[in-house]
Amino acid sequence: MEQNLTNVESFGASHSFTTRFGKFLKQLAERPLSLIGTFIVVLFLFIAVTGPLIAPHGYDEFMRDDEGALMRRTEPSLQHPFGTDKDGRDIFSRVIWGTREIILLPGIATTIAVILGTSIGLTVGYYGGWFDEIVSQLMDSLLSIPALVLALVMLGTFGQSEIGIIIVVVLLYTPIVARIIRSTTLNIRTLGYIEAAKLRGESTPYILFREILPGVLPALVVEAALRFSYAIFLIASLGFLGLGVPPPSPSWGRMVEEARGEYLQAPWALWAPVIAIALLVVGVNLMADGLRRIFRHEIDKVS
Amino acid sequence: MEDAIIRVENLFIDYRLGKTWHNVIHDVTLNIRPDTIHGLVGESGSGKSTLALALMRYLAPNARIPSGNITFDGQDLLSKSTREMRDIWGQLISLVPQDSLAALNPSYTVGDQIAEITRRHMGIARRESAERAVEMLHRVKISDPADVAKRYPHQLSGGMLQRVAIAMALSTSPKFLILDEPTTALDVTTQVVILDLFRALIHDNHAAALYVSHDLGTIAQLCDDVTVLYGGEIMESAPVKTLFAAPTHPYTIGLLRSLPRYSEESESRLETIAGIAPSLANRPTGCVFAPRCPIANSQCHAEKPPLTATDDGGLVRCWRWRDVATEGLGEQPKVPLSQAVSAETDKPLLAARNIVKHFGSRSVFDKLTGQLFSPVRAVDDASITIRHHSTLGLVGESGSGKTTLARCIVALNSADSGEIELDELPISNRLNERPKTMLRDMQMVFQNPADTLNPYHTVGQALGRTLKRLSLDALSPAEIESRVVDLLQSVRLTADYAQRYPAELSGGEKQRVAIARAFAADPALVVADEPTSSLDASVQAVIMNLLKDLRIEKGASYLLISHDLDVIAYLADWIAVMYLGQIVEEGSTHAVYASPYHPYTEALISAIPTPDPAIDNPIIYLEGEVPSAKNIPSGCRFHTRCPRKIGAICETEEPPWQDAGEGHCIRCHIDVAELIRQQNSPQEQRRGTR
Amino acid sequence: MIRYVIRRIMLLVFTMFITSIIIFALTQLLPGDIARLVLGRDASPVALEEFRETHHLNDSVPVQYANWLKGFITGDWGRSFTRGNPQVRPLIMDRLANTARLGVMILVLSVPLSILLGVVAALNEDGILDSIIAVFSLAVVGLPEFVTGVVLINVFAHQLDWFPSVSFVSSSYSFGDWLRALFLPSLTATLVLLAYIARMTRAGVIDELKKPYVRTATLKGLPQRQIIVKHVLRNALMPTITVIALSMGWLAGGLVVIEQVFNFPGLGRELVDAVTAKNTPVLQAIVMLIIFVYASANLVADVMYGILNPRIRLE
Amino acid sequence: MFLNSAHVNGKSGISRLMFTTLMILILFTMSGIAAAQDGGVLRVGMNAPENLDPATGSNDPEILFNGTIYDYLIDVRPDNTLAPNLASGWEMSDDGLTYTFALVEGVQFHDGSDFTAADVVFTFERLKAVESAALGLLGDFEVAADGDYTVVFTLAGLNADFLYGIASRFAFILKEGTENPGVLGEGDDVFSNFIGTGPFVLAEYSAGERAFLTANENYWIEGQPMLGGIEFLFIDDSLTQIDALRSGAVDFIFKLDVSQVATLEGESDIVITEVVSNQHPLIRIRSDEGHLGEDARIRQAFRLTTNREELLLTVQEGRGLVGNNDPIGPTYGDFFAEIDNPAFDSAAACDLIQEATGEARLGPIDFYVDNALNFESLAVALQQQWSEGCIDVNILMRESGVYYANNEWMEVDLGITGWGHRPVPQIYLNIMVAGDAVWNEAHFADAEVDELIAQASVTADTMARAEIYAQISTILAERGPYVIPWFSSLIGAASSIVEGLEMHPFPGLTDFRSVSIND
Repeated sequence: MEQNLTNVESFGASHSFTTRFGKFLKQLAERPLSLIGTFIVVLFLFIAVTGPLIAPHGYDEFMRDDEGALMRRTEPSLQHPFGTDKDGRDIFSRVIWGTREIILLPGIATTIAVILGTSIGLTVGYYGGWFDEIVSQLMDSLLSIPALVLALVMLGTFGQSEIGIIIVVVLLYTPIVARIIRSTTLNIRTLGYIEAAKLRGESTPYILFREILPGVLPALVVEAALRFSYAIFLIASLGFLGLGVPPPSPSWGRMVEEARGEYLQAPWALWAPVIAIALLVVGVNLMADGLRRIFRHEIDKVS
Repeated sequence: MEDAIIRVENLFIDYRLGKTWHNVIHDVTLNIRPDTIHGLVGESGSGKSTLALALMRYLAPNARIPSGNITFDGQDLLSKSTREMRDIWGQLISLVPQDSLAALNPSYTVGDQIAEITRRHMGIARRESAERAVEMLHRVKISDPADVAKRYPHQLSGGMLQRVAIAMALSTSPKFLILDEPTTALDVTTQVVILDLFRALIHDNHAAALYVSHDLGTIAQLCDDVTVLYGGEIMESAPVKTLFAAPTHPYTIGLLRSLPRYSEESESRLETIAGIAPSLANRPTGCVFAPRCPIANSQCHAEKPPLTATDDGGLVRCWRWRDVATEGLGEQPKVPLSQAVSAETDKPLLAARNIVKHFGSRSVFDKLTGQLFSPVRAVDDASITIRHHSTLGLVGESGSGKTTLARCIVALNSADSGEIELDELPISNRLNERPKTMLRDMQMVFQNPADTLNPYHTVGQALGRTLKRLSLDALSPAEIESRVVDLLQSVRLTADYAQRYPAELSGGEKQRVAIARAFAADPALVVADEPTSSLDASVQAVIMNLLKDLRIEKGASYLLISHDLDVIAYLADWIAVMYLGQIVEEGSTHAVYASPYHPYTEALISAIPTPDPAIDNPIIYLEGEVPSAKNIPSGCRFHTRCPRKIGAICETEEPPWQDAGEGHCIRCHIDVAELIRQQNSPQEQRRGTR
Repeated sequence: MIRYVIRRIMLLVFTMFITSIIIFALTQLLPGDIARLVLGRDASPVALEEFRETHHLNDSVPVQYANWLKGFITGDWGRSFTRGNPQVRPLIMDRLANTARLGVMILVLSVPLSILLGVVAALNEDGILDSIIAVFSLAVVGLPEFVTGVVLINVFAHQLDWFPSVSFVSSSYSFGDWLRALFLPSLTATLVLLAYIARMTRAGVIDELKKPYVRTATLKGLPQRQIIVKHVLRNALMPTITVIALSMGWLAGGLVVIEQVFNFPGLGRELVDAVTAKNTPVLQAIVMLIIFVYASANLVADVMYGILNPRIRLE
Repeated sequence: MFLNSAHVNGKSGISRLMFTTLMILILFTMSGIAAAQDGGVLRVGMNAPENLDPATGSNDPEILFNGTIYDYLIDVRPDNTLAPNLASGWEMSDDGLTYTFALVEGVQFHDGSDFTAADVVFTFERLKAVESAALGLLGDFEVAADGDYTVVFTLAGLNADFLYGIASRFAFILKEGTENPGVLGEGDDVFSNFIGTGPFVLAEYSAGERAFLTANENYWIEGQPMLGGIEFLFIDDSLTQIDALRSGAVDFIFKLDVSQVATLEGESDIVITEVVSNQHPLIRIRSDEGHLGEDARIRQAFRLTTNREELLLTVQEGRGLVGNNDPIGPTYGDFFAEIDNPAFDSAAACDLIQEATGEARLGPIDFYVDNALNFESLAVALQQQWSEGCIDVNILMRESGVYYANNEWMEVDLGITGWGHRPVPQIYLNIMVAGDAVWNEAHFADAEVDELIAQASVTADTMARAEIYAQISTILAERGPYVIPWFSSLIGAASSIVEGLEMHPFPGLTDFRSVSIND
């Protein structure tokens, strides 16, 4: 019976890209939570892109009252919706500007990690053998170093910079992505259509990227969303530990670290970045969960 | 009829998909008497498993029974709560599941799992129930029951697990058994043993049984009555002998006719049933079979026929059953097959000699620690020859190495040693060392239609790419397009299929596209690995006809791999039988089929269930299991199971090739003449008779 | 099985070896002169030179590494560069003991609760309870520890004043004080783990419930409770065990942030200190230890998995 | 269990009760320590000391830790005056080149051995051997024992600050023959390198975690120490230190971040002490050839566009005194010359920039900031102020260790360096301002200033010296390389049960001998 059921409502894996995308949006919309998550992510993306237009002030701009005195630790008001911090900067503007970093850095890092990991995973999974054994072992070795440990040592080495943070995240997540792609590739490479491609003498890159990659994509999309959320997590944590991007750039993690010493005088300075991080992470998680639900059938087929 | 143990009246079952309910079982009425085995036959999607489980009042969470009755032993099952059913399940009604490995809990021993059911229903102590489990295993003819009881499911073979499943089902002496495709995953030589066991045990217990299967052959051999299900409706229900002898429903007739059978006159086509099974979403308003029925009239399309009693005591759901009974369906127009076999047949197209392929490489770690290692000897010195314009059928049970041999030939696996010659020119064992012309000359059709096409490429892309890669001359996009259409037509598909994605195709259509792809660049040899094994009977016939047609049209040769001797016999003109990595017998189809000299081939052919209860061939039962390819017996590989083993020589020396004439060769220590004598002795005739 | 364990141990040693080289190389790249880092900016050249001499920092890097490796294998893990130059091994073991206390508390809090949540959610798949648990875990699982930690401190330490916000160790602590001090950091980690383990358990139970053997058990007429407890959980919890073991590994290395937030003198905080102070002997030892704990936890998970899972056990 | 439970803050009785009932099993047994004397234990929360060598360990936690174990010959009082300690008295020869110290008799080290002149000679020889920073004020000298209880120092040249050198924070009196002061030993001898004559004896030490010292029962000053013991709890995070004090886990913390002081102000059982000091952030512009501040006009522009009053009021929350252009701050009383800072005038700064460079704006310049205290906020605020004065900077936060260890602080063009309090202003001039000073981070070389510094070092008369300092201040205000936004107040906080605690402007020198706990 099962076969018939899936025939009636066969999921994905067909049709042109646009219809697939439309279907995808429809499926996403079917679960309110996934929709909320996606909405949150899109909202933050929008804020990240249009940040300078939305933010009423610069992230390092000092607020002064009419007499020219610095407005330090002023409570949230219409003028400063999230209040000001101990240095007299508008927290609302800082949170908005900070969106850029927290979206951009994990975004770039995740993208690189996903591209690298996919390439490695595809190649290793496709060739197998001792090559696979050695690369996988190295990856496993790398993975057995806890993330923050590696981040601490690496950032100590590279110094605190955007590039350093990106390198750390890429180093941490490439093996994870590679591992997932490798196992999916291992399953796909024995399928009939791959063998058919071999029998017509296709080159390895063609087989990897035209034949295998599309099958890996659903798993990849879900994994990328997940990695993105973990990267946000990690980069915010690094900011908190003081290893993030140097000031005065408005890193949410650093804002939490700075404000937690002020919780009695200026609780708003703590809550704004905390809620922003929480909201974004929850949003990405909900979206990733939605993606997983949508692609579940296609992923199950190859894993 | 009055004494029926289970009585189903006008049963409907719906499934919910999304927010709508779809009817899957439609107005089913069924009675099963004690001490009989009732067959339920249908193609995939016919609802037979749903129906079978519904008889236990067991439904999927998204299913409902809107109307109908199920009475078991006078009790109305549908009014019972699940809690109440738990006293009936396992005690009065038991299930023998399809895949016993999955159906048993991997974390408990089989003894535990059998004992559990007697403890639950017979209220006996743990120890006693364990003893009883061993006794049950003994009853299902397991030679070392106490030991097997302590094993975990994954440690047992498929045949063994099926015995465990039946032991479990019978341990409470239920009144009614449901056997859900219990032998589908088994090899024929094992299947025949298990079926025999089922029959004996069910009759010993005086139980009633419902035997669900897609295989008319096993139904014919096992059942007393049979019901044919199509699209969730009963098409026909009758005693087995009646149904096979005089089917009254056009679907039953079509189904029986579409089965491949060995016949002397091999250049014929199978009859097929047009179209595909209806999907749930759009069930025809009239007769559910009408869209595919060759004799459907307007009434058939408009009105649903009632289930009518026939003169033979059967039931049939057809407006025109009387016409069928008197006139038959009429023959399908025979498409003449062009005179195919050309004069060249003696010249080998492909010769593979002494192919060896062992699997399981040692890991770096193993090498470091110098771990002893025994490889899987999948192909162990096998040679075959395929002539021009001919079909070589390679037959063997699972694990015989037939697929690996074929893959070595197309170089999807590189043979460890051995030579391959194409048109008498040696070619490399490695795919990347083979020039493009050779790639074009050898193409393959894969077993599983589900993954034979990339789900992300359209049919047109798949075919076009192959054309582009393998054609001799550079083709323009327009040329490719027109060639794609030609190819689709050659596999009887319309041009608009080029735009479709594999998910929009049925299994049979995918396989047709796969065949078109194999023929895209006019290959000399097409290797077809079980091309029909995952297809329903009616679809299988279509594909087999197609393969036969194309061979003639395109002038290619086939290497056809199958576990199904019927398929091989129908398509091939030369057969090679493989056992544990070696060819044990080969010869023309006619010769091998008519006189299988090798004891293994003999047993194999005898074990094929014939879809005709009237035929009662003697069966040769093989003992034990196929040995592991990691641990191949010395001497003759078949000696551990051979019913004709002559002594120590079989265990120590590799048997020689013997020629029985016209290229019919076997590999056996016994003289061909002696084998013929033994096979014809009267004692022999009795040995395996049911 | 034994062969498998030996193989795994060999891989572990290999991993530790490779990692030690990587870490050693990285510490060579860490900016700053170790001697000056330790002695401070008032240190004179003589003092700096003496420091380098005492700690063999003038040897070539390979020699330094070889010396370290020899010492590490023979149990002499060297002396810390700072803070009175204590022996590294007792120092690290002391920190490990503290982290282990925290870890035990975390596991005691999180494991039973999360398994319970997971099972309840699975049995109620797509029901209201399931949705509530799902939203809760999705909301909590990705929150950085410093966010949950800071919020918890704010609520439980500052507003309600139920628990101390700092959990440094004092010799005057009674067992009750310990529990109190460990509570908030444990709760922080628990929130992360809870959601994670519960999700895994839920997925495991749902997967198992769909397997044919559950149908077999049902159709044997077994009571629902027996089916869930004896048949389903036995198989469903196997992946959960792996997750729990893995999270023990995570605890060993992942408590950096929590230890920082709560100023807990565990391995994680020592690690941050060692990195900033370029305290190579301590850094190396901690990283080795963390990898060892992490990999051992993995190994234990696999062995336990094998013991519980006859399919693997007998291969 | 030496600690009486009343010390643990009793506020959270309910939860305590809740958890005591949860005591199902005893996981750990705390090692008991010999019962403490009367007077209780003072628990001090501070950053972990990194370098325990008395001759080189220089920051507050290091000095504070060693100060409990060792004694000085001469103490520096919180008001920067000198007081006899192990040296009961001293005499200077008429030529000012020989100092003779009389030592207190009957003093014993923790291991029972007697304190003699040999120990003093050992100590000061060692300071020379390791080139301790103490030499900055000691200058060139020879030291010799004259009998068991007299020590004679012979100076190579005149040195008006020599006694401050003897009182240097590095000059802890060690026991003769101590091999590796500050290095933990093995087994029973674990504290054999921590033998002093000080008021407390090291009993337990756990690196980076805690240290416990018991009162020295044989301390040479009768009735001291009043405490039964001291427990140092090493907490690197300043916020956590505050939390610890609030929750009653420690009794005393110091060097609070100004922005966090308010957190404690409402607490009735916490006493906040604020001490004015000469500690200051030093903004220095490298002024040798080819560098940013080569042109005096550029240096002046920085001064003009730095609004010290606002920085003090905002970033420093008003806790301190307005800064100036040289390290001689108002805490030095007579030595401090009140020279008016130029008024904040960003337009004038822009003009100077235009004049000096021909460009409208200067920069962007890399601005290296020691990541300490509130320097990050300071840098951010400076970035704003300077921007008005046509100077653009990029802030580069540097971990203190890295910044100093890499010698970056000596190299960069523009940076903020933290300078702690010193008992006499001369030391800043000697080590930072003079052209050939070791830490002339600004690479400022001015013959006139150098001459004045040399003159001051041999001028013993206070008023004469103040006159010289005033000249130096005037020159530096005109063309110096420094901007000092403020001189910090140092803030400490103690539980109200602590009595007799007077925090030193260099908090590491805080004297615990007469501190007691009063429940």
